[in-house]
Amino acid sequence: MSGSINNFIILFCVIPLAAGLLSVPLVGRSFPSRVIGTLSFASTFLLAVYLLIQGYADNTIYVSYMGSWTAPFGISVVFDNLSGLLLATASAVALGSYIHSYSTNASHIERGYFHPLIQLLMFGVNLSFLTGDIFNLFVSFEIMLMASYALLTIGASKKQMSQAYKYVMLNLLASTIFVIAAGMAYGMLGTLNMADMALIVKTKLASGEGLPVGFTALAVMFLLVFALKGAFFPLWFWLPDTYYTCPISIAGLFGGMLTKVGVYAVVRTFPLIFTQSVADIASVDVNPTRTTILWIIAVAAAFTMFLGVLGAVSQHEVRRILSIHVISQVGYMVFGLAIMTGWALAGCIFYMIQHMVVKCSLFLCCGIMEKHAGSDDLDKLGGLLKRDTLLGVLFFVAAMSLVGLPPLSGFFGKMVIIQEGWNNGLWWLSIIGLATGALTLLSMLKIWSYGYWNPEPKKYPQAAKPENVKSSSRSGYIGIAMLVVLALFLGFGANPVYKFADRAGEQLVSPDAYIMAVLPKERIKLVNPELAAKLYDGIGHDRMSEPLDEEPMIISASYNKEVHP
Amino acid sequence: MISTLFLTLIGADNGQHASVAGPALVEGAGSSSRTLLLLLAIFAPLVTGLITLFYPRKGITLRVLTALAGPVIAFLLLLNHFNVNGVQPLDAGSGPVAEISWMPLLHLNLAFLTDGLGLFFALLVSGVGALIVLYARGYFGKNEDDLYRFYPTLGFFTTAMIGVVLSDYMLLTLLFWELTSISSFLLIGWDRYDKHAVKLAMQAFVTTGMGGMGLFGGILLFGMTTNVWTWSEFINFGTWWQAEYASLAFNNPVFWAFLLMFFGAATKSAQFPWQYWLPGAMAAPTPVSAFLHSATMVKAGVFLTGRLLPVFGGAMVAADGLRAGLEIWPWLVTIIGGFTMVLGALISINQHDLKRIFAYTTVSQLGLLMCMYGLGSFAYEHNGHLLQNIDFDITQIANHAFYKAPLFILAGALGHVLSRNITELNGAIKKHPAMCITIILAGYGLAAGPGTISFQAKELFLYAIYHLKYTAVGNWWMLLMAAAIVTATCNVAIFIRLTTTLIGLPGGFKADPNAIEADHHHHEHEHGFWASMIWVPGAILVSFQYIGGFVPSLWMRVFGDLEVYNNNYFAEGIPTFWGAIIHGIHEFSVPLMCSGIAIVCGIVLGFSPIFRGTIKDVCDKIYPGIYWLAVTGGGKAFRLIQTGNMRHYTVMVLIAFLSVFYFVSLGDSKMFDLAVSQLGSFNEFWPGVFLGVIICTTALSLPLVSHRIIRILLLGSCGFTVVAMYLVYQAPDLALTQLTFEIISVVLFVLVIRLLPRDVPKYRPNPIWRIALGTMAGLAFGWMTLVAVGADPANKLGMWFTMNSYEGFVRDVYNAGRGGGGKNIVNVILVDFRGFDTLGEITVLSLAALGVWSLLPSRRSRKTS
Amino acid sequence: MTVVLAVCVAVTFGVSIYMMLGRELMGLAIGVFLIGHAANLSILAMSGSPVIQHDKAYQTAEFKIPPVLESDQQAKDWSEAQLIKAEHPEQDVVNPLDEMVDPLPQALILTAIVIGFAVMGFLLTLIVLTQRRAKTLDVNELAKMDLPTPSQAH
Amino acid sequence: MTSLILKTAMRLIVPLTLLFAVYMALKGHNEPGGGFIGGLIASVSIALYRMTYGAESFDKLLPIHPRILVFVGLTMAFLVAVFPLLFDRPLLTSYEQYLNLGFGQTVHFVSAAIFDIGVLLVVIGVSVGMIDRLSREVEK
Repeated sequence: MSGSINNFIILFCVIPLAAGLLSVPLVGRSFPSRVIGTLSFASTFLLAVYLLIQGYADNTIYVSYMGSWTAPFGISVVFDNLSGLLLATASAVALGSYIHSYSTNASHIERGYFHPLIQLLMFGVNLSFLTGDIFNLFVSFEIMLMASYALLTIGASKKQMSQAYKYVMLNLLASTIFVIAAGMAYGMLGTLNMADMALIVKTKLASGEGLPVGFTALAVMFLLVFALKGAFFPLWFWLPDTYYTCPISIAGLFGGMLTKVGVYAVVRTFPLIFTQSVADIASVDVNPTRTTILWIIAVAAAFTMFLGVLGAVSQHEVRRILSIHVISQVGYMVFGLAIMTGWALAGCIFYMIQHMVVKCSLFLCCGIMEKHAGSDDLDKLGGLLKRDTLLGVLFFVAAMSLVGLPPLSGFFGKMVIIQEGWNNGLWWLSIIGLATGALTLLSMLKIWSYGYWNPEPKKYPQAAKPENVKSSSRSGYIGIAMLVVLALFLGFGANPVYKFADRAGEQLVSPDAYIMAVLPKERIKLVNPELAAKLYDGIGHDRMSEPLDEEPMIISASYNKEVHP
Repeated sequence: MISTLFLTLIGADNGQHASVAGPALVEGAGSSSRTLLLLLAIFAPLVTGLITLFYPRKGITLRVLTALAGPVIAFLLLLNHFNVNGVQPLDAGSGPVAEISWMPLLHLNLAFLTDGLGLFFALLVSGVGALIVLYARGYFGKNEDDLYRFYPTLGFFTTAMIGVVLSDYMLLTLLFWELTSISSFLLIGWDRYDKHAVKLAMQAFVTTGMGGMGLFGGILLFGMTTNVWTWSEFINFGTWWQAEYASLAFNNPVFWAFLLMFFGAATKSAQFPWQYWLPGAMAAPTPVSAFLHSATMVKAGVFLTGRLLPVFGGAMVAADGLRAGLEIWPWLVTIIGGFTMVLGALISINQHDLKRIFAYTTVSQLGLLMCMYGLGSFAYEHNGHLLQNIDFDITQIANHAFYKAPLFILAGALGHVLSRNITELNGAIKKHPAMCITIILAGYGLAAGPGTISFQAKELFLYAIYHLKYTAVGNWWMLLMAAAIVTATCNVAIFIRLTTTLIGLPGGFKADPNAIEADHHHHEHEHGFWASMIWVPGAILVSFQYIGGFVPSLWMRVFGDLEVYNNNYFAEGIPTFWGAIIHGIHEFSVPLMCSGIAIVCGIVLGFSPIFRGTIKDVCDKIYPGIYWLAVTGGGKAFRLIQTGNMRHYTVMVLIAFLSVFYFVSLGDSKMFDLAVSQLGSFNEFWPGVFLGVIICTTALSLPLVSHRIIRILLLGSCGFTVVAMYLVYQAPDLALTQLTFEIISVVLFVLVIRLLPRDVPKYRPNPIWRIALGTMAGLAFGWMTLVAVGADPANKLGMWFTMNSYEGFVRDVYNAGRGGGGKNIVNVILVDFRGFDTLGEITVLSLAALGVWSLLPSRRSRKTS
Repeated sequence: MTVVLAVCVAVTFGVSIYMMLGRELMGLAIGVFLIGHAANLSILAMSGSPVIQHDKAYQTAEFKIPPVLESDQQAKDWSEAQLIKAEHPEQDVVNPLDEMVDPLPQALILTAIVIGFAVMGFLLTLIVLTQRRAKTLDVNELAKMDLPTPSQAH
Repeated sequence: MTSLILKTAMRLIVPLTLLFAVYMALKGHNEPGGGFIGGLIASVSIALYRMTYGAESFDKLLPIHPRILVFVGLTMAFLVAVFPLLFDRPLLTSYEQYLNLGFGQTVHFVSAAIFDIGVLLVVIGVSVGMIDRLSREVEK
């Protein structure tokens, strides 16, 4: 059963790539492009949900080896609970903002390769969620970033052009350091495959040889790269200055999704490789890299949460409030990372998911608010609840989800993280997290009070008639409503989602399952015979049916070559 | 198959996570149906409220009746539950709770605790809620829009409040707790075009929201520490508690959990210094003030304190005597409560707006209730028995609801027909006798006059204070007693002034020309049944005062069974007025005497000319202060680093990275040694060294020149030297690629330079910090390069690629002898082994081109399309 | 050789950081271009020295072969040697990477070069457009544009 | 730039370099070369041609928008990559065959070659497209 699924997990990349390719010759024709794009996102969403449930039921990690070259030599693509959750959410968010864009995109944006760019962006994002190879992660980041540069500057307005270079420059710096770090990782460990790196690190820790010299410094380099993309404390600067400039559906997609890719990269690589737990290695007490890095992350988390929300609460333009808020919420995820137990990672993952959905829907609401008022400045907004009650309800639900009032989704994300913070001696972070929650409430109430409750300002008459706005942004409401419903599901149905997140967290902190799923038995045996014996002694764990003692001859993941003269 | 999958998805694999612990699941059909009924009782008001949304706006009567049905159904169901099942006892062994599994992983299931406290509150909320539905009809008149919006929100609140008091899971309590905050916010900001009201709504929500965060943290901390997630377990944990947490010092998490929870309770119940939000909440329509901000929601904090008292306050009576609670409880809760009590009373007498007067007396009364629970933590010896210093707490709470809600209801009614400003109400009894008589009767309850249940309640409180002298407090009890007397004096004085003003007696207020604005709500007056609803609910509620006062046995039949603590001062039940006096004569009752003093002083104060102006509470500045600090101060702090200037960002990113990097690396002497050991290979190959020198020289001279073309040429020559370096490193493919890319890049650069203006202003180079950062960064990466190369692992992937590039390594265990079919290994890696990277790479290339064409829309493409 | 490369990495990286801290966007672009060289050289260093170390004297520099197989047999010989080593770990056999430079870093660099070129092309166009819209390439001037204005109301 | 000698030379150089580029691309599997290098060499020569002769002659040389080149190249690479999925093989699984041409000659066909051609087209399309676009701006 699972054998046939394995190779198809790459569809998450193939579908957006195909859709992007198809919409290149269709540039300028909106309708067919939109159909193709919508189908693409909807199908990846459904596929992700299906595979997630199937994989959970089978307790399987799906792996596909690109070009049939077995890990660690080729590039392997891995679909586990973490990838699945994020793929599903990313597709849903993309779908929501894409549908929303029908009603907010100007025609010159559509002509400016909007459709292929957004499809290829999703190709990059999906690939970074899937890939099991550190250099391929770099490539997928580059795909994502290149698409995001182009989308950020699409339309080339003065506002965009005077800010976009910051995003491009800082990300370029980070990308360069990423590629250097990937090269150095190869130099230090001799491999690029994440599972293989994890295995080698584990072996080195267990054998008493110790980690390679400079490993912590290498981890710091990777942390810098991912933290910059994820907008951690003091690396977030590009975010507030650029996200508010681009067309709103793109801002929604970016605000919801892009920083999360950086956080994802930390979630994926750090527990697996750099800050591997030594809990299951009897001979070692502590992983020195882990101790150092977790402290660094903890300090970053405190500042990210608190300064982010202070920045947000002081703004008076909705887009700026929302984009700076991204930082503060990333802080909660970083908090989860700083604890790095399985359950905390589950909380971090859940928080990521719900934040993607909620933040994107808030941005999209902002799009329709702007249509009403012609501006996103709170001084110029007002009376929206009366003008557009539906929007008010959607916004309120989304805003309260963001604040984390129970039983909405943010609550359950925050809850586990704060709980684990108490449990692991990071009480000061928990306190900051709680204070941040109160300030988040303040900032959301600010938008609500000024934008929705207060009367329309007399100095600034609202730009559009409510009927016109409503009739011209039907798809906008559909996009928002989809995401809000999803957010409500994440709140009321937090338990089933947490089951996946919990499994994902467990897989992350004890990477044996991941290693075993990705690497062939022989590789594990070659690098770490004891581990191989331990793993393959267990009953029912053996992914391959051959007993270990047999002469290793022909082991290929899923394909034996037959054509050769 | 899908359905199977779905079942697996949401199916009950409880206890799958290691840290899941909870009471056992459903215990039998009877109890689970009980849970369902309670669930129905909780959600009935919300459901009926939502149903009214679907009615046509004109259908007012139907709307009222439907909205009324919700709390009535809830009330009847709860009453039935009470009659059939009685009160759930709180001692150990009351059995597991029937629960409906919702989020077992997160310790949040649907289970309910129907002990006396919870059941009492639930009955109170649903009962008063029903009356408020009627009152709202009278208050809003025929205003369709207001009623259309009001009932759903009211139903939402009623549901949330019943949920708070009945939930067994702590987190479920929190969930409903926050919902009460939301509904309170929506109701305070009811008049949403009034910017002031909106601000006050925000103030209330943010303050209680802060408290909610505290409660949230406290519950999580407590749950994490003790693995107790339900109130029933919490209360039953006495013995275990004693053993495990005997020393409850500052370093104990439970201590901090209590503080956080109490912070939540204190903000919600408007304790000092958070009392400012409650008078602010009077911006809400009066039905809301009467219901949320006097009778029910503000008591959520008191309720929570009552929940915590048995364990944290040590008031749990067990067979082997009293348990020790947290040492801080008696001091913290009593002092905060007592201070709030006296502060609220002193401010209340200095107000003119009826709603503000009653709001501050509510603050005062909430302080009293809090103080009562604080006192409940003390134990004293009496006739050889160790007794808890608390009695009939339910009566205390109920009595407040039965005079304060009517006071608000009537204040709203008077504001409707006349004015809410007491200075404008002189002689109002002539115009509106029924309303005025009701408000005077309720006011008599406020004054705790003999004949009301309020009087007995006050006696109980004074007894509790008096008994402090048998405890460690000693003679300090007199201080608290003085505070209580001051509070009672103020209350009596308010009653006197209210009565004299309304009747028009001397001593009352005369119309004040500088009076504050009257109530904004002036609807057209109507007559008949619905119009009378503006005061009748108040009259119904106030009647309980006098029933309790004159027929305590009847009161006891209703509330006696609900009482949690009822065995200390008046073992035989609440005495009548005369009973209390006789009780006092028997053993020289100091409390009764104090009561008398308060009444006398109150009458004197009531007629006296002092304290007749209006004052403002200092604490009103707290929220604006927090707001200013967060918005202005926070904004400034944020602006300090978010300057908008790219150079600052780069500097900060680099400083962040370099400081962490050097912090990590300089502590690691091995990194230094490894780098030094690499230096030995310096003289390997001189042409390489020569090329290196050229690369460095061209790079270093780049910053020195400012002419653009020369810069490009230097850059190009640096690139070409790198090409040569690739050749030295035996990389022909790289050299070719770099060479051609170098050419194309130079062409691009030249083209772009021609597109830019020629005259570039000269900037001051301010080189020192740039050089410093550049040097540090360069050193870091050079060093790391040496270190990374020095690691030199035994098994590199590159080895495998060399062996498998052309023909498969036949006996290779990994790959079944399949090869890449090419001799140029780099190319085979690119298009085959790591072909996926290349696919991504050409995608990046295409994206760059798309980006360029998107930035510079091509004229030609427009022609063709 | 590694030292030479490390020095080159340090210098090019440092200079490009210096350039990136400048005020003019075109200078920043030059910094970006240069930093690509730093990255490539750093990865190149990971393939080890290209010179075979026969003895300590380094009298004659004998290069390793470039990663292009000379004959079919070459790879087979290496494979056989590795198999022998797998069975007899104590035996000293030829490691292919002792004779040939490591091809993987080269492939990585190739990818990095191409991606760097793509980004460079986009960045240059971006700079042109920035100049056209904002009428300046001065970072300090650009920073002043579109800062949030102080609110009148709150 | 537009000297006569250069123009004449370009007439010779461009076809030759294009041929050389294709040669480099095709032999890349066994000797230094490959799609990238081939594409780049072709781009350099086309770019030189573009700069020597200007926009109009360039339009004649390349009568399509470069985005078509990019599209075709990427599609080729994509199809080669996706093809194995139809047979339940992982993406990009390569396929090789020794084709017998009849008179004793065999050709070693590798599916990666098509992939390489796709790379070549993308590289040409992108670099020529960028240079052409910017040149037009300069000439405007």
